[in-house]
Amino acid sequence: MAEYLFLVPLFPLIGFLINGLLIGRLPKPLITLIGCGSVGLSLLLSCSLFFELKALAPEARQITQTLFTWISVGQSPDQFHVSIGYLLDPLSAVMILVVTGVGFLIHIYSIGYMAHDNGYGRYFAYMNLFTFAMLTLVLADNFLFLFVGWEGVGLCSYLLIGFWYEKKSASDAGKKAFIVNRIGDFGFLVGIFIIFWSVKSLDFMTVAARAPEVFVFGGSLVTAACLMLFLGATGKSAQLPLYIWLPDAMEGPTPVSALIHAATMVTAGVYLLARTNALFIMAPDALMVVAIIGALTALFAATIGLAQNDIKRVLAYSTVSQLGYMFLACGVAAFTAGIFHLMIHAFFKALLFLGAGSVIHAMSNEQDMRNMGGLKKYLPITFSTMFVATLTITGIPLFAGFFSKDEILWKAFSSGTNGAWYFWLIGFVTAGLTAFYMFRLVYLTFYGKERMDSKTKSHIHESPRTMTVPLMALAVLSAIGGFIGMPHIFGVTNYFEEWLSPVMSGPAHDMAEHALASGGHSATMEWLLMAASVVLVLVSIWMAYYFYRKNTQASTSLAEKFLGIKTTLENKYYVDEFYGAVVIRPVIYFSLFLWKFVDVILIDGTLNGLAKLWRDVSDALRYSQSGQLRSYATIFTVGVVLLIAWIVFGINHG
Amino acid sequence: MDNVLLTLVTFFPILGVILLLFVPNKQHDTIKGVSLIIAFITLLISILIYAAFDPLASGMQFEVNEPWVTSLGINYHLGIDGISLLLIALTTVLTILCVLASWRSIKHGVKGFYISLLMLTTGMIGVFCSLDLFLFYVFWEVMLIPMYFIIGVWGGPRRMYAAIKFVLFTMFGSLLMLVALLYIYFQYQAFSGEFTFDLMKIIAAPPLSFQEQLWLFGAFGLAFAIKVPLFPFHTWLPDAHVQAPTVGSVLLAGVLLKMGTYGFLRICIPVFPDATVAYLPYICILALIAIIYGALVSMVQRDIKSLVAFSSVSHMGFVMLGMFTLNLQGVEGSVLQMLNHGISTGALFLIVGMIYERRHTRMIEDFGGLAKVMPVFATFFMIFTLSSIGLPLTNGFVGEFLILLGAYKLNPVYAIVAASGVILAACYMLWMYQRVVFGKVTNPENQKLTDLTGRERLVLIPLVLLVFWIGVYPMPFLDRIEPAVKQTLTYVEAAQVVQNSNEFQPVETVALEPLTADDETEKQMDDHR
Amino acid sequence: MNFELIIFGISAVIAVFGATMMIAQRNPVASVLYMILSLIAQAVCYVQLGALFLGVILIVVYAGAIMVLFLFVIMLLNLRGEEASEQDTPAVSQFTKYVFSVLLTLELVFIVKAASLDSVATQVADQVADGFGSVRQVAQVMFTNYLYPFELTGILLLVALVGAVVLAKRERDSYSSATDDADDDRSERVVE
Amino acid sequence: MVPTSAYLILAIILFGIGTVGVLITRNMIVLFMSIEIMLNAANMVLIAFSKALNLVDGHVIVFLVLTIAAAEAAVGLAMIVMVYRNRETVNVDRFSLMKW
Repeated sequence: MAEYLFLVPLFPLIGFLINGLLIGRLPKPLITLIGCGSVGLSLLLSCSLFFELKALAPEARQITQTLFTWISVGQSPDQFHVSIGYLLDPLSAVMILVVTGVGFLIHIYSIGYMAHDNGYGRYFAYMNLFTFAMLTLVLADNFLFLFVGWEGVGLCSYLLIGFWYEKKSASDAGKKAFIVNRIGDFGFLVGIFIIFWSVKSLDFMTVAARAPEVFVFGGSLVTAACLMLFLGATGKSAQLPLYIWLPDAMEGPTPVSALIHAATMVTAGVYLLARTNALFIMAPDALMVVAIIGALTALFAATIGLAQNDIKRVLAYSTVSQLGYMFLACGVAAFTAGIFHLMIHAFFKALLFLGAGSVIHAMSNEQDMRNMGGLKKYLPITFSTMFVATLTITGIPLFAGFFSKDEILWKAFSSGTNGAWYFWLIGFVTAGLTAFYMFRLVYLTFYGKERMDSKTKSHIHESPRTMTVPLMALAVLSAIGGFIGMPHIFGVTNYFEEWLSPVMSGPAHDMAEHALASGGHSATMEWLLMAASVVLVLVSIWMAYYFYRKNTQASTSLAEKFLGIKTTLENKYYVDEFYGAVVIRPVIYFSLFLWKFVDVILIDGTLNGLAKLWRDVSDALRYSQSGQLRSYATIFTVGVVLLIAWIVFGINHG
Repeated sequence: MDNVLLTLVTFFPILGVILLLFVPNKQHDTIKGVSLIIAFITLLISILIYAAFDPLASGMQFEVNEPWVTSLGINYHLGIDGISLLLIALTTVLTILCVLASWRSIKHGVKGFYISLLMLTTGMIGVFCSLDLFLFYVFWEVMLIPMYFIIGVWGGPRRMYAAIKFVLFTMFGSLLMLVALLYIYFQYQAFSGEFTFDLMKIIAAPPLSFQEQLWLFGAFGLAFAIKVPLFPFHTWLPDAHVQAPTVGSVLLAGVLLKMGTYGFLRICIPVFPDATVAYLPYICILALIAIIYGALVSMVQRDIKSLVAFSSVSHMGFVMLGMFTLNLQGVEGSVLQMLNHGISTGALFLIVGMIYERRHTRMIEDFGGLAKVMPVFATFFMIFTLSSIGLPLTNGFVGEFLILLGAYKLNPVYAIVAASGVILAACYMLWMYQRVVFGKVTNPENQKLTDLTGRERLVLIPLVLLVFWIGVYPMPFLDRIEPAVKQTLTYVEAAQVVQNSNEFQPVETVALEPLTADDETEKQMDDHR
Repeated sequence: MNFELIIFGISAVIAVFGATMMIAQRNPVASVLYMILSLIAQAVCYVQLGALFLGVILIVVYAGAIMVLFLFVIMLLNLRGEEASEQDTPAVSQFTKYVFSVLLTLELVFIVKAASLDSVATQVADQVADGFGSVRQVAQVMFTNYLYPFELTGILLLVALVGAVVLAKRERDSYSSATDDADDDRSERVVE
Repeated sequence: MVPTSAYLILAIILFGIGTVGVLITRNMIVLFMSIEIMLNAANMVLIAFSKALNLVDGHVIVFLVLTIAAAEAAVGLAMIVMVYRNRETVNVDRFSLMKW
């Protein structure tokens, strides 16, 4: 089975090629079959590969497959050699299951959601291309090939955000996403350079194995490499300060938001950190930066989420915030917790987005929550599944999100790093905010007065089966998915941690353990913190209930009281405007200056000026050609006289 | 057989010129047909050369060395290594595509146009395979004339200005080159008693004194830098590109610019190794400026063609940077990038030409929403745009990545600055693409545009295939480049070693600074804690 | 003072006088007549130098034929004296012309003096053979050593003859087109 | 006995006068004649040296020069006639079309 590893990404690629090259020539059912079928095949293959991997001894859980040499330059020891090769280990196995699993469900969902769109074939082609790129990303066995997938998903994100290209805001958002991602990719590239010239290899295995020999623990080189990789991750995973593209990315079709901007692509940064944990563990300073950025992003995005009215934007900021959690986990060296949350988040956030899509679908493309309300009775399945997801994300005990989030909070608290307590506190506050804005969303959308106009109202209908079935599947996953990774204090095995432990160990980890003192906190403390967060979540839910259900006046009066804060939040802290004024406009003006002044006036002006000077000189000289025979003769004579004088006198006496 | 091939590929287009002379002016189809056949046969010959080329051998292959003007020591010396091989292949491929692309767009003076085109081809191929400096110079100048006519006769409204600017810039450089050439010629004679322009012999001779090298490198370097074009000698390029007909732009960007970088690689680096090392930081900095400058300026262009032209400045900056990293990764990436730039920028110019034929405007603001009316066009455009900004699995990525990798070894700062050019590339290309292709069709004239015809698709498809071939499986190309690059680098390595051990001369220490600084910082970084 | 010297003196003075008067005259007919005077004086010098044949030729061909041709042309065109010089050449420029002509003359004289030819030349000159410069002797050299140039000169004359005929022939077409070319210049004249 | 240099100086003076004539006269015909004077001055030098060196070759050359002068006069005068026909003047100052 292992020799078919390359087929996992290849199926979607074939799907893309067929759908892409024969665009507009295939009947719809065939497009659907190819689009969904290819991902379905990948899913099946992934499952069987997963079981194959599981059958191996934990230390031997690695399947590699090298297809061919991609780039090879020079020879040892400076040889740069990169191949197209795949690596299946516990980490990538989790990832391909998430990608193909959630991806498959979303493909199915799209059949219903995109049914009436003109670009049906194009949509499935792009989606397949995305799946291919994402699978390449998670299965790559070296940095550069991972980068292929990394940029590939960026491209698909660009294409899919701008799917409705006739809308200017859509194509703007796509472009913005691509360019902001490029800034991150720049960091990634530099990180690759540092790693290559230090380790002389880009292979994950080799790098992980050789890192302790090559790098000094905590040395500036490895820190620089990690920070650069992290810059890449902030771009892709929408962390401060590069998160700005993600909310705009909601211009794309909703299933796209679910797949790319919630479940898979945006988590690539977390995956990258987990993949390179051997390096990060050697750079505590870099980890500290990761944790700080993660924590700040979580809080920052959550506050913005409080005041958004667009249903998808709330979810977008929620995604940014949740990604902040994952980075926080990675930052305190709890990579497993990060990946666990990544997986759970993929379930519930995909579910939320798909649910939101279902709502939007029902509401005739209305996205503003202020025009919704009371949808509970019209959309029973959508409501119940979304409610499950909301419970999960807020961290109601026994739902999956509870386990994954509390794991992160506890790891943050118990890690030996400086300021661990602050990290916990920020995560804790964010959890409260999350509960508030999520229930705000639920109350505004599904409860209360029906604020939509009558025309829209008459069209409201529950979505077709193709859309609701994926919702239900995801709801099940997000409800019970957490049981595979329950914390130790519950007295059960943490299967997830055990599964990933081969990846999260190695010489670098030994070295790090040696260097860092572990936090070592008691189980009582863990119970206490867990209880605290549950209480906070419940309080927040009650507040949401109070403001948006029971006493809607209170929310408006509160908003009026803190008008400044409200507008600031609604305008997302004016970050876009800030970037526009500080980065984009100066660059444009500077470019104009370079073009209009340096190029046209300075360089060309100088040259044209020189040319003009010569022309003027020639122009002046021209008049000596008077056409007067006698003046020529005179000049000739003068010349002869002088010449003879020079010959006769000059030579004799000179 | 083998040694005839180079002569054949070089002069076969001339045969076409002679044939065309006998075709009456009015018979346009015959003229085009003859040109197409000639271009096709030239392509076949170059494919034959490619197939017969031994990728493992490091020296020159297919060498021909016959006396030409014996009294002056001028030889008819041709030969190619992997670098020239790829550039010749690029030239022949682009030539046939150009013949196809100009099928409808050239309306007057058809005969003269194709004669110019074929002559240009001979000049270009000749430059890439001549190993005699005099022959090199002859071909270098030969290609100038047809290009002058192509821009000056079949160009846009300001064609005379552009054509003259192009010729004057190039002439200025090449005359300096001629002087330097003669200096070398006489120096070699003084050293060995033999008059020769043979590049191989000159390289094999002991290098000139350091001062001489500085001057001569300056003269050659200026000629090549103008051709590349390196900032601040680039201002002829946008004018020439914008005014030239599509085919002119394609060949200008695709091949002519490469002659500059090729010259650096073939002549400057091997013949003046010490000067190369001494000038290295300055050239790298100019290259970096070109990268950033070209990118920024293209961002604010209103004409698609001049945008692509300025992006060429940026891309050629990458090529220069890679070349002067003087390590295998950088130089190989640079050679590959020459090829890539020829393919993707050439293709972009073709694309612009196709849309220009339909709308007779190239202003970005005149377009919008083309994806709706011309989906196939939009797709091709997208592919080349992505290739131009170096998306992985397209050709641009491999070259750029290797260049940056090499640059990082030379000096991390160079790599970081250059890599930021990659971000800017995405900005200007995507912004332009968005304004041209996306959005609603606002201009009614765009409503009735027809999508690409079969002929136009035929022109673009080979380029698309090349884009992905080099992007996915570049090894066939890299394998051929590697021995040649290794050979070139051996000439400089000695110089670097000498300069490392000998720090008396002030200029050398300046040159050395970044290298040592780099080593030191790396050491410091490792030693830290 | 011997006889030869006196004759030379007189003929030299006449030659210079004739030449000077020739350029000083306004009337071209007078110029031609002074020119003939100068030529005859020069012919005397030729004879003195033993070039009897050439002296005769000078008078017959030059003074007789060529100068008459000049005269003929002047008469044919009915040229009066120079038009009153409407745009006088600036005095400075006029002065320069004289100064440099004189300078040229002085330079050449200086060269002749500096070369001090006389001592050498007089010795040789005494030994001049009897028949020197006679028709026979000149002809002998001309038709042996210089036959080729002589024949070429003949062809040149022929060409000149044809050329002169072609040029001077009045052709209707070329006449009208030529006047067109000169239009702007003529309008200038009308204004004046 | 007249020294050779006397003839030479006479020739030089004639040449000088010819030069002045060329430079100052406006009349094309007079200008032409000034040139003839210069030509004759050169002839005089040739003949003088012929005698001084006792070589008759100089005479031959003078003869050829005279022939050429005749040819020149014929063509030159034909041109003057032609020019006059077109422009109705022989003033050289009028002929300044070949300027800038």
